[in-house]
Amino acid sequence: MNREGLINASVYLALPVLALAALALDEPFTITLATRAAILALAAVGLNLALGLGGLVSLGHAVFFGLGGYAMGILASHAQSYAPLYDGWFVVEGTKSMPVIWLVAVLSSALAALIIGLLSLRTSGVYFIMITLAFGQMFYYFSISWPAYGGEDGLSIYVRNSFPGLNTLDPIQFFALVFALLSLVLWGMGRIARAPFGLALSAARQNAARVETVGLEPFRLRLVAFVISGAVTGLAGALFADLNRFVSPTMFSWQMSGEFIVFVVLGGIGRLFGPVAGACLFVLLEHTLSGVSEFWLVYVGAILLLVVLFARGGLIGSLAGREVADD
Amino acid sequence: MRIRNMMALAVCMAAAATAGLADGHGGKIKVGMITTLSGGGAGLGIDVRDGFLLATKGSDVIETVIEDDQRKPDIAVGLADKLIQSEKVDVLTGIIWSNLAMAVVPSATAQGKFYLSPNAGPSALAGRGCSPNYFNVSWQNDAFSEAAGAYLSNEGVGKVFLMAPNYPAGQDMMAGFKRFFKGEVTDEVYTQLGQTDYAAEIAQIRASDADQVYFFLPGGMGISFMKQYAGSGVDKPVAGPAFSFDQGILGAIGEAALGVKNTAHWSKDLDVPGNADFVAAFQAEYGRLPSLYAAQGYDTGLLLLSAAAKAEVSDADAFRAALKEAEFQSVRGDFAFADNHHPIQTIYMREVVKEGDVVTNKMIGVAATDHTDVYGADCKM
Amino acid sequence: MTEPLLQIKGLHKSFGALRATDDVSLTLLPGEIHALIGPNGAGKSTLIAQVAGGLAPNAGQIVFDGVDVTAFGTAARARAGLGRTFQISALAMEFTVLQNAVLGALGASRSVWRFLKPVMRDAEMRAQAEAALDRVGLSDEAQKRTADLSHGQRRLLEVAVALTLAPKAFLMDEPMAGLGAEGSKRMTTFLDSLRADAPILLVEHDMDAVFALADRISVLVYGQIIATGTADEIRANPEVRSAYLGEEVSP
Amino acid sequence: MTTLLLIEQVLNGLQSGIMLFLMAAGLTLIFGVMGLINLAHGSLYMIGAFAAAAVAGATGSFALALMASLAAAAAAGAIVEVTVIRRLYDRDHLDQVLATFALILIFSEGTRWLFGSFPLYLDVPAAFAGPVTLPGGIQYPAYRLLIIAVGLAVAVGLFLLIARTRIGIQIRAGESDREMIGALGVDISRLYTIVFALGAALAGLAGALVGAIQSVQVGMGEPVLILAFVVIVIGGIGSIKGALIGALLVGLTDTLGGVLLPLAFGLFLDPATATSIGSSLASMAIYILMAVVLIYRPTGLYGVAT
Repeated sequence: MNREGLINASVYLALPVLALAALALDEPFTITLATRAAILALAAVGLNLALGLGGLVSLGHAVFFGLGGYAMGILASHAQSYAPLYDGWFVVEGTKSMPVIWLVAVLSSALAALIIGLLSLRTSGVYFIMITLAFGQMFYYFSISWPAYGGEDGLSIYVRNSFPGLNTLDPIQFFALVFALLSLVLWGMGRIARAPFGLALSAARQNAARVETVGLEPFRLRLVAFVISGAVTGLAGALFADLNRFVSPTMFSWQMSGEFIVFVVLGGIGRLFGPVAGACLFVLLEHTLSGVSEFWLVYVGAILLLVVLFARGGLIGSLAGREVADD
Repeated sequence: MRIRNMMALAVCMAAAATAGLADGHGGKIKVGMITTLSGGGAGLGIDVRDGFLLATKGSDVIETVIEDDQRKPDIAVGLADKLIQSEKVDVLTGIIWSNLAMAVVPSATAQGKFYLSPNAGPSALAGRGCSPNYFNVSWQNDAFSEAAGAYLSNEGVGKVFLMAPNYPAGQDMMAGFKRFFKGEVTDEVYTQLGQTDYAAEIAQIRASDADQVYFFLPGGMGISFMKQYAGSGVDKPVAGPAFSFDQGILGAIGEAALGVKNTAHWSKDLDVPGNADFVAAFQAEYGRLPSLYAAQGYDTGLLLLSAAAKAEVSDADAFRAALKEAEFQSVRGDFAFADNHHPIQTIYMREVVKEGDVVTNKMIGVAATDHTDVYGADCKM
Repeated sequence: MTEPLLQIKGLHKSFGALRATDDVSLTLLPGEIHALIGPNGAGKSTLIAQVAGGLAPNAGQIVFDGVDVTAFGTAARARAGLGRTFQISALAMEFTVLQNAVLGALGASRSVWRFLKPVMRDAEMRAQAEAALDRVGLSDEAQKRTADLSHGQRRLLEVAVALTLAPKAFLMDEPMAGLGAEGSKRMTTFLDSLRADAPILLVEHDMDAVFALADRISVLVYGQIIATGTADEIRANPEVRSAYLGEEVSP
Repeated sequence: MTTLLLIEQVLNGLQSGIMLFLMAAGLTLIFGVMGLINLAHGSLYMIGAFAAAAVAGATGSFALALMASLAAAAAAGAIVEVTVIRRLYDRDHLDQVLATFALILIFSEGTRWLFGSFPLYLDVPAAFAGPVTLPGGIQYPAYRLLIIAVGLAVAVGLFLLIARTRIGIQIRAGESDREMIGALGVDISRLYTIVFALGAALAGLAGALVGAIQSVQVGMGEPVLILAFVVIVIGGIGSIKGALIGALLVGLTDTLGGVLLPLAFGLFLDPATATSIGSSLASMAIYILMAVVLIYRPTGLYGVAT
């Protein structure tokens, strides 16, 4: 195993080790914290496909995160109140089943990513950053002012949704579920990066003309990457809402999109485990620094600035050095 | 940089060992306060915290852990989990905003914790979503607007122009006003949350037939609106709930706010026992005038002390009953809990005046006596 | 047999008042190297861009291998069998040399929509890529980062990537640019052998190479083709001499 | 709605557009010359407002307050340029976004550290306090007319600066070719510092002018920053003319959308639903405008394709 592999393994194992240690010490909140880090990592892993591999600086990924969250919130609130979601020619009931919610979250965010991608990918550079931001703001303001599902107050779900065979209210079991999903997605992303699609997507980021010249369409590659990326972030949104048992428009806010980018860059852009390291580090900073000072965001700002200016590979990049070899 | 990163990673691995070691606290009450101390709206949270700490200062039964929610619901939920699971608190309090309260309160009370609201009273928690463990020490969201509607009707105001941001609290406020206002609502305008320019709305006000403006624009929105309204030359009288005219905000609006009527359950010149002492003590301790939020934080502290004097928090039923009795000298005067654990209290009308160099509020009358909210009927507990 | 592989008919392209391509018609026959020359600013780049698909003509038609490709984008033309190299190397610089070549093989295989199988372990594509690198003499550099290659090696890699596509025709934009005398000579020999694979439409400034390689030469001046013919015919053409050759090369 | 009210609302839209232009001009100038996306531009706006409030509070003079806002924002801009920003010119947009995002955090919390969490007091100068009557009988706040005048003066000044002066020539040269201007012997790093400080000063001026009729508080820069970005993206990044047109478009859309959409829905829906849907849509209107512009013109109205 090379050096980066070693670092990846320790980053990957840090979360379950932490969670198990917390279980042994009876510190359920630390498990919750690890779950939070794992979910944010999942969202950032999704973004990393578009941002790291595809070079698409999306400042609108909160759209998918929020859609995933609202998929959970809307389905579960209808199940909670026994009011059907749609009662016309046929009846659609709400549900408290996680697999169904995940499916809806993934499909709806993929659909949104398809539409936003079709429109946004016509632009590039700063314009792409800004048009994705614009879509994020549209969803944000819409969710605040639309009264049906709580508006700015959001939706509260009293009991966490269920997964067959597990007690999801037990922190360690919910953590295990989240971590299993994160592992699955990481495995998938690792495969994608090395698959034909990943090679072509990465080439399209480095030189679009090259990709066209070998007969591939960068637009389609990017669109598919954007859709997969949005779907994964949407799944993370559903989990995040379930962790908090609550969903609100802040999940759509541009600061949320910004934070995802921060996770990716903090950990190491384009590296499989970069977003995991970044999210873990961010949650850790948030947890420790906010106890140190009321003005702890100053320190977060300073650390972020230093990483961007002086540690361009992020956490994993600084530890592992430059990426080499093709296989 | 590398060393720093490695250290960070090491800390990440070891965080389990260091997270909160305190546990088991005898006859004491451990209070977890989640409030907004950084970012936008931090002034409100700081006032609630300071008022609460002033009330509980010197008490050897109450131990308070304070956390900053940054006004973000997901952070607030995480902090609630932390306080309940890790700090093992008995009572939660501190949340300023309705949307954060909606995120935290239902699950906290479901886990058997007490929650005392020092601000924010979303209608859901007063009605169908009420809980035996949830006590609102401030107000139900609609209360000030309902009282204002009643007061303006009594004053003979016929036509009114309503304005609020387009979000649930704004819609609730306007609904509350209309519930008690007997005249005609000529216009009802919903602005964007966080809007900073009100030229368009002021033009609408100017063109409207209404002879009174009633608005709810909390925080910076109210400051912007009042300053712009004062410069517009429109002279229709303005009223609103106290949120846009508390001490912290008046300092920023200045004389542009003079003459505005606003409803509140408290004012620093309210002549009830203990209030003058509170104002003086707060000024001595923190060097500024207390706001409405400070008064609510203070009352929350007093309520908790009164219950602690009667019952152990470990005996939840006894402690709940002690809270419900609310035997403390509120700086608002008479204070009691209705069956849905929301306040029965008198709401006053205040007017913004200049006292020396300071722009501040003065009591001008009672808007509603022993006012309570309308949602209690839906509360089954 | 004499059916042209690439046929450009009456191509027009204007930028405002400037007629960059003015009624250009030319053909590329199987097995030939057809060189396009012209002084700076004659509109060669504009013409190449229209043939490759990056720029849409105002009028005219491009027929490739019996199909009207005028409305096709760059990628579609590449899939139709047009292998292009760039004047300034357009390679994925973070990739290894082999990865760049595999990218070409991937484009040719039409199997990009696979998400789980590692592409570098695909024996067939890898073999194609390695064969192409071998032909241009880059086998030893296969594991190097492309950014670390010399300028000349990058030019060769461009050709290798085009080779992996097994194109029906090559479109080469100044492959000799910046190669130096020794490099140009090697490239000339190599292109000469390439003609057996597919015909080449060659845009080139290096007149020695052009006259050594080209079966036919077309001369572009101010957006118009003023002459087409064999090397000898072009050398002898008085119009070409006055407009162009007189200035740059001595015959 | 009467014609007079409609005219007044159009005037309001133009006025809000011009306020946005003050912000957007600096942003687009900095992008045009240095190719830098500066998210911290909103912080410079905030610094201008806080400096003005502090000086107005101490001296009582609004003119001094405006000068203080210019000076403080320009100084902050120059310091940031020299310490941080100049390391970002040859980085990609992602690094620029992140580094300046970090600057927002530092500036916002730093300001709160210095000035506390409560909004500051800054009022309109007495001379401009009331309304004036315009031809046609429209009563309009004098101070807003002042903002329009200052905004137009800045627009004219910028056009003249760029078209007529030596530094303008250097700016234009820098936009078209960075290496070239260095070869001509212009001190690029000094030019960049000056341009950045100029952009910062404009943002600071906007902050002080707007602060007098809005709330001077930490975080006041972010909403206006996003609007300013919408403006320059619609106008085409780097184009001052685009920024002006974009600002007016956004100002008009925002103002008239909020007024007209609820009325329009009121024609065929009941009042409560119309208000609700109309207001929801109005809050999204400028973002829809921006998306539509970018879909039809991927580099904005006056942008140059890259």
